[in-house]
Amino acid sequence: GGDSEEGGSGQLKLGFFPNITHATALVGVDRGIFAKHLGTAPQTATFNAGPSAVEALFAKGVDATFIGPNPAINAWAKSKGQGIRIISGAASGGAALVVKPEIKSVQDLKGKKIATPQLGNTQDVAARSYLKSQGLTANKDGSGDVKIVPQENSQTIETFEQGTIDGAWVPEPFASRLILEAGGKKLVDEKDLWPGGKFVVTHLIVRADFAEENPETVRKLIAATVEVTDFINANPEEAKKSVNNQLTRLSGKPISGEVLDAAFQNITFTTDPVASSLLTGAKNAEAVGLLEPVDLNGIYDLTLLNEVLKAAGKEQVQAK
Amino acid sequence: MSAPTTAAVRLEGVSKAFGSGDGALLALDNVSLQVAPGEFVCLLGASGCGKSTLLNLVADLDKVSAGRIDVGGARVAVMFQEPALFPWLTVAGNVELALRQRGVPKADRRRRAAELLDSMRLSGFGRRRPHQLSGGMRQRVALARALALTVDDTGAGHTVLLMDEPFGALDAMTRDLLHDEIERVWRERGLTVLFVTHNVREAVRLGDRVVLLSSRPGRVVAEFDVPIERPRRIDSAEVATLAGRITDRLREEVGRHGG
Amino acid sequence: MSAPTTAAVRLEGVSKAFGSGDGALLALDNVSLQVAPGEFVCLLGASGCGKSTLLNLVADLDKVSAGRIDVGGARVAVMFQEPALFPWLTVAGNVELALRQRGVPKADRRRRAAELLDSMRLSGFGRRRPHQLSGGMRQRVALARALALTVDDTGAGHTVLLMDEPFGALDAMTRDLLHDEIERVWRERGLTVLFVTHNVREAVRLGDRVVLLSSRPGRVVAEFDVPIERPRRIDSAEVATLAGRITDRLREEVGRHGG
Amino acid sequence: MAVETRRTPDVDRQLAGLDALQLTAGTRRGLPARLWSAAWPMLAAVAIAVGAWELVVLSGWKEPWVLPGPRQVLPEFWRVVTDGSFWAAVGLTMRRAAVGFAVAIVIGTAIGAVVSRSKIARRAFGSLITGLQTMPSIAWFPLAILLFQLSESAILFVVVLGAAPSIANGLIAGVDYTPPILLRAGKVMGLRGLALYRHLILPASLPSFVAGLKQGWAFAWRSLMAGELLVIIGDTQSVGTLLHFARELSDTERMISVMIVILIIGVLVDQLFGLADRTLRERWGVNTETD
Amino acid sequence: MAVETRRTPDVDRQLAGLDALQLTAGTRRGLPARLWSAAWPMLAAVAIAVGAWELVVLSGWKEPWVLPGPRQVLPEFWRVVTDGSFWAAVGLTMRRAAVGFAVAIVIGTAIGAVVSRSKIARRAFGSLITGLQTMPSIAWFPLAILLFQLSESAILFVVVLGAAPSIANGLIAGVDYTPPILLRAGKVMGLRGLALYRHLILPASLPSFVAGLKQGWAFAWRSLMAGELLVIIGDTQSVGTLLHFARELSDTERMISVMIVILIIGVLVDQLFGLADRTLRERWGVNTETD
Ligand SMILES: Nc1ncnc2c1ncn2[C@@H]1O[C@H](COP(=O)(O)OP(=O)(O)OP(=O)(O)O)[C@@H](O)[C@H]1O
Ligand SMILES: Nc1ncnc2c1ncn2[C@@H]1O[C@H](COP(=O)(O)OP(=O)(O)OP(=O)(O)O)[C@@H](O)[C@H]1O
Ligand SMILES: [Mg+2]
Ligand SMILES: [Mg+2]
Repeated sequence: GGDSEEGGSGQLKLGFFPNITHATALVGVDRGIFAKHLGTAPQTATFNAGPSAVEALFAKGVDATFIGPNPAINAWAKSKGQGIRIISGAASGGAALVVKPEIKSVQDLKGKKIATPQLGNTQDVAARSYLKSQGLTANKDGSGDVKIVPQENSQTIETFEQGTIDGAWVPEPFASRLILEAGGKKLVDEKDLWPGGKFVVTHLIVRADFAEENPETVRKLIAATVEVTDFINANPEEAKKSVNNQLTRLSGKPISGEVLDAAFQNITFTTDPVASSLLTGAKNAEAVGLLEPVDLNGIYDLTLLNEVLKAAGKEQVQAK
Repeated sequence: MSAPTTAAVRLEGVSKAFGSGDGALLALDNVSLQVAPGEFVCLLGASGCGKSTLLNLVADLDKVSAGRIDVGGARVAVMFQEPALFPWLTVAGNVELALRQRGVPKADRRRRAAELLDSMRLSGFGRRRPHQLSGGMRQRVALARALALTVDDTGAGHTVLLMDEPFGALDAMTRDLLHDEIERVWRERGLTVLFVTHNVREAVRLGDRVVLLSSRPGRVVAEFDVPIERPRRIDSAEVATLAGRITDRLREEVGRHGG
Repeated sequence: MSAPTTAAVRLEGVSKAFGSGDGALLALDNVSLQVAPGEFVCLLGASGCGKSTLLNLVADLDKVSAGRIDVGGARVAVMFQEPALFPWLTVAGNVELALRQRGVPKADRRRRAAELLDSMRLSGFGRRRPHQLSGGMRQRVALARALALTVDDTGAGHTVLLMDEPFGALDAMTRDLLHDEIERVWRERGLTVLFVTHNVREAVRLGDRVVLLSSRPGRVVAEFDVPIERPRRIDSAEVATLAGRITDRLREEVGRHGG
Repeated sequence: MAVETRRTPDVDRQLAGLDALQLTAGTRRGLPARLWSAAWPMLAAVAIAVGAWELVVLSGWKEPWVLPGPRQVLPEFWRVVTDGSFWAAVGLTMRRAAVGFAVAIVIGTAIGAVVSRSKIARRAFGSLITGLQTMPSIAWFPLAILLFQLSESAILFVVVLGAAPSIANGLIAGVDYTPPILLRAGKVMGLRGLALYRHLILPASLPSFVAGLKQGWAFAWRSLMAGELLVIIGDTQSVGTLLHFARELSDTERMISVMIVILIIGVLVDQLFGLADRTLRERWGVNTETD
Repeated sequence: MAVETRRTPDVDRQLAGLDALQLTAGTRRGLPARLWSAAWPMLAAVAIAVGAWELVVLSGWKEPWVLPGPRQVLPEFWRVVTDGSFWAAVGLTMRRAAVGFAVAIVIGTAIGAVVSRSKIARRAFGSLITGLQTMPSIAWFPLAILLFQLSESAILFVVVLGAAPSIANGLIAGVDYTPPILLRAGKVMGLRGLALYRHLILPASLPSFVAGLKQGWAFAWRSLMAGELLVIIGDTQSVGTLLHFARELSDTERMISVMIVILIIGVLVDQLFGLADRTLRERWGVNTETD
């Protein structure tokens, strides 16, 4: 079906994940902020993983979606820079190395097993470069001083509870859940490794051709995102309620308040996409041999965002 | 019309071999046979001599290894040695399906199937399934089905009826009754019949001609015309005499091959 | 010893009904029969009168609806009306499996199976599969298998052999030879035989006694002792005479039920 | 004489009464008794399984939050099944399964029919069918989204691709093992084309076809569980998402509850297939002689 | 007289020579010719599929990075299959599949044997088998990890749970449709217990059993593709992870390449099953009369 162009003038099709790091989307939908800016409520689609979101974007099933840094880079690389644009940030921070309480220092990790979400993703790269900086080897093939086992985050909770792994470098809410539900201890907060404590965890991407054809819609979407972000930062309690509201409707069960609080504590909601962290992360990954060299020049298109921010009298953001 | 051009079934130098190489088996060797339209021919021969094979070839269910078979566009109805009933249909359903295939309108099928089953002394069994019947009853259903296939309401043409030991599992009394029935149908419909049996008297009782096949490989070794007038009785002296003669010839044949 | 206590097979008031309610069918009604050890009893009756049913009951393959059956711990070998060969085994394999079940050591099986097949005039067919045989040949393999089941190398006891129309698909010559073979095995092994056939002469040729069943439901209506001395010939006058008497009685019976 | 023959077998009718007598110790028992005799072994199996589970938990082998016992799970199970939204989720999933399965039956049967009867088609596609069957659902996701965007059709597509090969394979196996004598009988009767299928090949293949349907259902259901995660349209819940989120939230009690529901649905559907199967066997006279 | 009967059939022997003559126009052709006649329909099907695909791509329906054409994919396919590490991945997966399938055969056959012959076991477990089959692999992951931690055994566990029910169901269906007359023959021959299985029930059920194996293989393979994500040790690759990561990286060319490999493996394995099947049918004399 190629008639999805109609959606450009009419209803925007917006994707996101049922996940705390996507709180911007959850709150925006719950409180009708997107609808307010766009004129009609966006048609939403919920994904469980980056690839589906990218596939849907390419298939014109959605026009814009909140997504993590890795899938965005992949989509950019695969479409040779023609498929997508990052138009705004959404969340930053919120990843940590959580370990068993008996592990007191990084050096204690020698001979232990720690999990990461996926070979070559942000946390995986962060873990490897950090360990390297601490003089510990963690090879791609799972050998070395520290054994890194990539596995799904929900599985990480299971294996950590069972003692099969000794730690995990994971994003929120899994970091908080490992601490609160499985008795883990935060050994490293990823924040501490980045300049200004900021690194991208969620941002908003849009299909390139859609952006070209519907600049007005995209501007409205960005304006809504800015408003939601402000709202979350101004009213965290209400935002949490909205998040839980949406999660319950999707998963049938609310997330525990404790976890929500802890996760919110660690995540910063900001429209700044923290472009530098994306670019540095990609370079690090290339350095460890986990990413084929890719030219990310032009992946950001922040002109509209900066216009909106300027109009609201806020600080503008960088695409570098 | 000369006989060669009017034959309803014509076999010319037909051979049939199964398998190849070491395990090959020559079932029929250079068999030539002609059956005139409306003729009733009985085939006799030892067990395993190739009678069923011959019927299968005529029915075009197998390919000859050599030679030619011609039924001149006639329709072929077959009753196999095994009942080969469709287990998912009732007894009546089996017969009705055959009637359907011969263009009998739906409204008539039930009645005509019941008639056929009646004539096989199977009334009251129409709604049972094949597996609920005795061996002989199943054979009679198969016969009813074969007779249903000789029905020709559209007048489309001649039918050749092939029957492979249709009465093998029947008691003498039932068999005698069915002999009459078969004869009646044959006459009424002007069928050409090729009939395999092991019972020499039966062959004489029914056939216009009796053809003798030798044992492996099957060859036509003798033919007997049956000059006895119809209606015949299987226990009549004439039948017994001719049957005796044929039996002697048959015994000789089987003996030759080391009986 | 009085007869009642030494019977090898004893049926007392046996009834068998199939199904229930409207579609019920009474196949056997109050049948009582005793077969002495070593006796050769032939069962005659119209098609569908319950002969196979009776054999199945004796072989303990079906349960009686009423009455009692006792074979006194004897082993039962059965030849069914259909060949019932195992299609995944060769012809010889089918016979060898039966021999195996009767404790014949592996080394002997091949030889003895070949002997049995030879005696059925099937030499050279041991390595073929059942589907490569003709109908009559399959029946002979089934017979060979049934005879294999009467082998008793361990001397474990008496064997009752049940045969359901074993020669239905055979020509007269082959049948005559097999009559001799069956008689020989029966004598040598002291078997008790219950033999179903539609051929009255055959029954007289083989049996010590001929039992007549009526049509649905099956009841024992007459018994004939066969006083003719062995060896008998099927075409002898004595056999013909007694067979004629029995046939008349049978015809009467079938006629009564509306033939 | 043919007329004479028509008299005999009415005797049977008169016997019906007699039979009824003969059958006093017959096979029919009351419905409750039959239900009970069908149900108790399963109930016993369930009871034993639950007992063993509780024992393992009591043994303290694993912490209760890792392996919850029946006493934790059953209340959760009760909470789950008494929740209206849960039944909406089950309803949605069942609807998808039914539609997908129906489409798969049509497509699978058509493919099976074509492939089984043509040597060329069989050589061309025969092995591809099993090849496609081994393809995990995830491999179809991009194509599903590409073709159908984010619609129910995308999920349906994955389900059909999962189930149709089994159904086709079942039919092909059935056709292959149709006794040749029946095929010959059909040929002699002049059965050809569609009539051949309707009157001979399909009924002859039914047992194997039913087995194929059963497998196809299992494939359909599994593909559906994965496919339901492909995209969540609106904020609808389905069994697939319930299972997924229960695992995401490490909510083992809830996860086991959903598994129990899946198992129950599977068992119920199998009972339906079992019914079809028994009816078939009854009719064909293929009754196993189990003790 | 019995002695006399032993003379006859040697005539057959003498006929062998004659037969050979009769069979000059026989059925055996050279191996190349037979291979070719088996291969061309499949090659034609592949060629048509690839052609259609290229046409769709040329039509410009989707951007090339969304739907790459054969001209993009085939070079990538070539790169993939000429890469040594790829074959290591395939080897690892095949090893897992083979081991899992073997274990599933043993377990499935045992369960099928027990369930098919005992009425009580059938009532207790019969429907559970299909129930288990419908359970998606993901439902077993927590249990697999619980029992086997992060070891190969965990993957094996998921594979076996996927395949064993199909195999059991195949056997059960085969037993159910064993012709009763053969069961009776077996009973008369005194076949009991293990001998009954070895000599009668298993061979009689073989066709259905092979069909069950085929389905079981498909289930095993699908479960394996999911299960291989369970335990990823460093960067050891397997077909499952290759497929997963190709999708994660939105690398459609690579994903299609892996799918082609999966398809080829599936087709090859199906050829093996097909061989078993044809041998069976040959032996049993159940040859379909396809044109
Ligand atoms: N499909 C087959 N494959 C191999 N050999 C076969 C096949 N069908 C028949 N034969 C052989 O051909 C010969 C003739 O068989 P056929 O069935 O025609 O005999 P018949 O005369 O009908 O015997 P019967 O009176 O026993 O039915 C037999 O030796 C048999 O073994
Ligand atoms: N499984 C069954 N279910 C229902 N009815 C049956 C079943 N088996 C046999 N019958 C019926 O029982 C009666 C006797 O059958 P049986 O097979 O014993 O006859 P038979 O004497 O062996 O006949 P034949 O000489 O034709 O083989 C028949 O009327 C048949 O319809
Ligand atoms: Mg024959
Ligand atoms: Mg009988």
